[in-house]
Amino acid sequence: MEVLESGLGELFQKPDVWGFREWVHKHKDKTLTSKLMTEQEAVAKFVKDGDYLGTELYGTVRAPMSLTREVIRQGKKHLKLAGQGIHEIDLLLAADLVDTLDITYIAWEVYGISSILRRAVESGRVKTADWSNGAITWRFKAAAMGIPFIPTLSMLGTDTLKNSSAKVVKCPFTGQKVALLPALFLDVGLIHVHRGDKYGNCQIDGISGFAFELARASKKLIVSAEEIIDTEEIKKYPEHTIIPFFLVDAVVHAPYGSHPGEMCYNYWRDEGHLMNFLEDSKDIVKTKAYMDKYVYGPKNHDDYIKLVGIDRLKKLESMIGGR
Amino acid sequence: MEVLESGLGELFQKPDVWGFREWVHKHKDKTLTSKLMTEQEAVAKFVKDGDYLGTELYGTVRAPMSLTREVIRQGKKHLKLAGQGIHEIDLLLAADLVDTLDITYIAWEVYGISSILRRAVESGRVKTADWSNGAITWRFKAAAMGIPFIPTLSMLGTDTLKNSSAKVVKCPFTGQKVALLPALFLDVGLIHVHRGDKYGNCQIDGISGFAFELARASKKLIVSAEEIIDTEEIKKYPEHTIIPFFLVDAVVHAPYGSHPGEMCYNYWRDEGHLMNFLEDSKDIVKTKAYMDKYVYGPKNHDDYIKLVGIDRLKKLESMIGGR
Amino acid sequence: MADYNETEFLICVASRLMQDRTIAFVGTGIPMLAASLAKKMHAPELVVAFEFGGLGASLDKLPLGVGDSRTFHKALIASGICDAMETAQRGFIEYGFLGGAQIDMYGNLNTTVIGKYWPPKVRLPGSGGANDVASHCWKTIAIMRQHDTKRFVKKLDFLTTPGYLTGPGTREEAGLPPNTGPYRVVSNLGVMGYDDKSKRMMLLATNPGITKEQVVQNSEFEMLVADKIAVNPEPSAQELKILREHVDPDKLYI
Amino acid sequence: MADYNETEFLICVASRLMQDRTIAFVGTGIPMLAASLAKKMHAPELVVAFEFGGLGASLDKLPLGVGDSRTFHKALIASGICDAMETAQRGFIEYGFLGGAQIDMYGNLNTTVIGKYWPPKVRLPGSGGANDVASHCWKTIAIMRQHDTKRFVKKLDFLTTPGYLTGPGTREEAGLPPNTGPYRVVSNLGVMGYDDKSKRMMLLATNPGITKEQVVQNSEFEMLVADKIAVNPEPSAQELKILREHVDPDKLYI
Repeated sequence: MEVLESGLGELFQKPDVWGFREWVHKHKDKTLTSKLMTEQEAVAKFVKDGDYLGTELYGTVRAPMSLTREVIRQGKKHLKLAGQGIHEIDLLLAADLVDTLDITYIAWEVYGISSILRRAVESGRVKTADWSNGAITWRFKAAAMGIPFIPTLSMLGTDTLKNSSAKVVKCPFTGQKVALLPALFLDVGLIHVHRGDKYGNCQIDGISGFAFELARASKKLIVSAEEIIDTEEIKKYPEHTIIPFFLVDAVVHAPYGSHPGEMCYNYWRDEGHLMNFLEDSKDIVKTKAYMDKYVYGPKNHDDYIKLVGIDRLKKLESMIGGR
Repeated sequence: MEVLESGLGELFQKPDVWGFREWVHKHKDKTLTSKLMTEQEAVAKFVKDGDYLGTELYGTVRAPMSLTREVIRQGKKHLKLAGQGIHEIDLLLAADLVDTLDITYIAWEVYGISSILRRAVESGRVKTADWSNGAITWRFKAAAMGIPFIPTLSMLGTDTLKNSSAKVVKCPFTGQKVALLPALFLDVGLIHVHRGDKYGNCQIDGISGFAFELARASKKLIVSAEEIIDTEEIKKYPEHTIIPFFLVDAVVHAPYGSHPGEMCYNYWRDEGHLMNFLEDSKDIVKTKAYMDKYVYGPKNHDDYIKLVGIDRLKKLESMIGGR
Repeated sequence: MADYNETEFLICVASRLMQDRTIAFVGTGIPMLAASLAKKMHAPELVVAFEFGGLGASLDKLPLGVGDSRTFHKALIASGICDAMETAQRGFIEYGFLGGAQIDMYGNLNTTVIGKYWPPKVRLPGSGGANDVASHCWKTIAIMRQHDTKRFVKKLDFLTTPGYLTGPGTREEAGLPPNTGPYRVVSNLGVMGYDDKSKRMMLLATNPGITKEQVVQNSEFEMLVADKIAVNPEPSAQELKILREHVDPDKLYI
Repeated sequence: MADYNETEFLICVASRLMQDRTIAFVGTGIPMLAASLAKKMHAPELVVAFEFGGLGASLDKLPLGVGDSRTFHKALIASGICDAMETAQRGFIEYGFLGGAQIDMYGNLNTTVIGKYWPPKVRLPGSGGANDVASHCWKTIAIMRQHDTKRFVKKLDFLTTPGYLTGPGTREEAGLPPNTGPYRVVSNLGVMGYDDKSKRMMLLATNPGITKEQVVQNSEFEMLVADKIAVNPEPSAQELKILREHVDPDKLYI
């Protein structure tokens, strides 16, 4: 294919379709075996130094926070990340565990830019390549489809394309220019869901963001769930399964697993906690104190829940809207 | 893009992304206006001679049969079709309304090949191009994504590719060969669903086949529904909406709209009716008699229901499995 | 005349640009408030699309982000980011509302870096959905809270999100969909559009008390000025009442 | 020894090839019956995938097609055709079961036309999902009810679905995934595999009363013969009982 233009951004993860196929063929367990385990077991077993890691969420909503805190506690280093994210990426960056970022948006939405991201990237500690939100999700989608690239009309004509690793070609059917996005296969995906069974069949309420795509794009997939349900419930409404068991390596029961973020229909986001963090994050010493208290302090998610306090969590439950 | 190999099949519908965009911009109604109408009104208003038509179904399951019969009654000619289909395509072919077929599979599954297809294609009356099931659905998916083509590893190395209009190129990221499938934008899509509101927000139970893709790939979309529900029901579970209102041009209330096919959780397929048709279809005169009785005879779907008989339909309801 | 602050005025001006019976992509902050206000004023059938998959939400309560539960509360569909972006890519979404740290005379936006790309002087959030929205929506409206020469610049440090790129025909030349592009810019000084022929930004209306000279002086690039400059009506008592009591009663933004 | 017909034997032989704790794509007819029998015999955890989106169904009742409600009754996921095909394209599906009007010595199949492409002498159904299944699954198993020289041919009228194409390395050369391809052929005469080196079809086992010469003579192409030919065990009483009483009690197929 004649390439008209190539983005100059580094391709942090090659779109190795054959490698992914061989990997899942060899390693993925297609049997109905319970994958219930603690977050310590899951992270110890399935996350390695140097892994390319992806988290699925919408801002601070349905974020795999309990899993992220455990990744940090276990000090998994030299991680590559794809983000689209906020609090979980801030924490990983603050812990200095990240080497590269395929970034589309890391900031606090209406509350502005991330001080931690600024320190990490402006110091040259973390390398970046830039993409649009659509583009990075379509990269997951290409991986989920098992193809090496996918075309889009996004990013054309911009520095975003120039600093990505997309390529521009001419469509052989229409003659129009399109950007080709390389598939993004993750070493590890982290997803927090409303409910799943012990095998890893999962349901999500409300919007599903990019859970469908990220789950299918991950070599190893760790799922945390607010609730563990019986497989009979899954079988009753199989059209509600968004992640089938054979994609999943570990299922972690994690009530309030998205705290301090929101979980739709379950609990509202902890605005006070996040505002304090946002303030703390502007200062290196205060960031460290936050990390010590909320990430390194608790030995696991149960401990974290106790630290935050069940009354506070119940209050957040009372603040969430219904249908 | 350097093309290594080009399928020699005719491209019956060009992947005109800009044309589709302009069309939906100009014609699609983005307002919450009732689109409830009879199948006569819907077909008269939205199907034209020469249109490229797509039906969504799984074999004889959740097939838009009431809409198909109306298309035939109104004698819409020179149609182009994409199939993956059985009974509805047999009827359109038997009525001699079809000029070209992007075919992936037209047959009666375990009961064997379609006599009507044989007569239509072997006589040279209907032109064909061949695809795999995956490929034709990915062509809809490309259209649904708004991109001119999508890659796949299907069809490579085969006469199926040679007699399609796919093209083989080298992936600029990995060097591997991939087949590029041209997006398939439909002039008209026909879909039968379990329930929808008057604006066209639709829900489907069980597997969703390629309803998501076909709905989004259609310039004009006619939906028939077993049940018309209140919009408040849609709003309560927005994650169950598979087709949002702004894709839809007409909503037709059609209980038993998939007869003689199945509608999961509603009614089982009418095996007796289909076996008789299958036998009749082997003979031109008997095929015509079937068409006269079941397609041209009833003046609308209500009439058809009366002809089939409510007792028979109630029996089919009793035969369907639950969850 | 009611007393109001600059943010409230900005919201009202943006809100009035939102056309009833269309689909609009809105982001966090002012676009969200403007959409909510529009739905309660002149545009009850405005269909609000959020990039993570919520479409047609009631906006009874103000979302805190583009993916929180309020973005799909009583919505007509709650799907995912691919469906939302692809709906735009297919041409179904009329308006997109954006912001940026810098904008140039062709309406291109920078939300990526100040200084060189890497390591940058200031790392900004990145494109987010902005690049997609501006690539695919028919008309984009940029909201710039602070109109000054550091933000309305001759040359962007980084072109994150496409406007008219380097002038007429260059969007199409790059492969972007025909007949799309920037439509309006709403700033704290006024409302800008684009000259049909040159595709350059042009002042259309000023806020009360603001002169066209102020707008020109606060733009580093040469701002075109329409023959006839309108004055944006101040927020009405009804707009302010709805904005304060119904759109953002908890004072999250205003 | 129980009395049984040829179809029943074919189902039993195919069933025994279905490996427990794997995911298999099955089509209508014999593969479906074989899968149902396997789940009730040696492979209770066989995960059956249907191309329209049902995966992990109970198969308590025999489906009539690859998309009917029985293909997702008490299933673990009911999605759509894209998800099913892409799961295979990503390498998650071990086995695929296929049929065809013609098969050649490299396991390529024809289900499209007899005669030239258009207009053809006989128009067959077309690929359906077969081409996808054979392109993406790790191992494909072809089921041919009638083993004769018109069906086991030197040259296909049309290569619908890829086997080993024209020999070793040609799948990979065409762009198909490495280490995939035809694994077994089950016919009314016996079971064939493929020679590792030449990728040509090779007789592995005959049905009772069938000689290897009969298999060779009923194949138009030169059928390789393994050094040691096994004999397929006849259907056991238990297999027949389950097949007749539980798999297909309504005698839809047998």
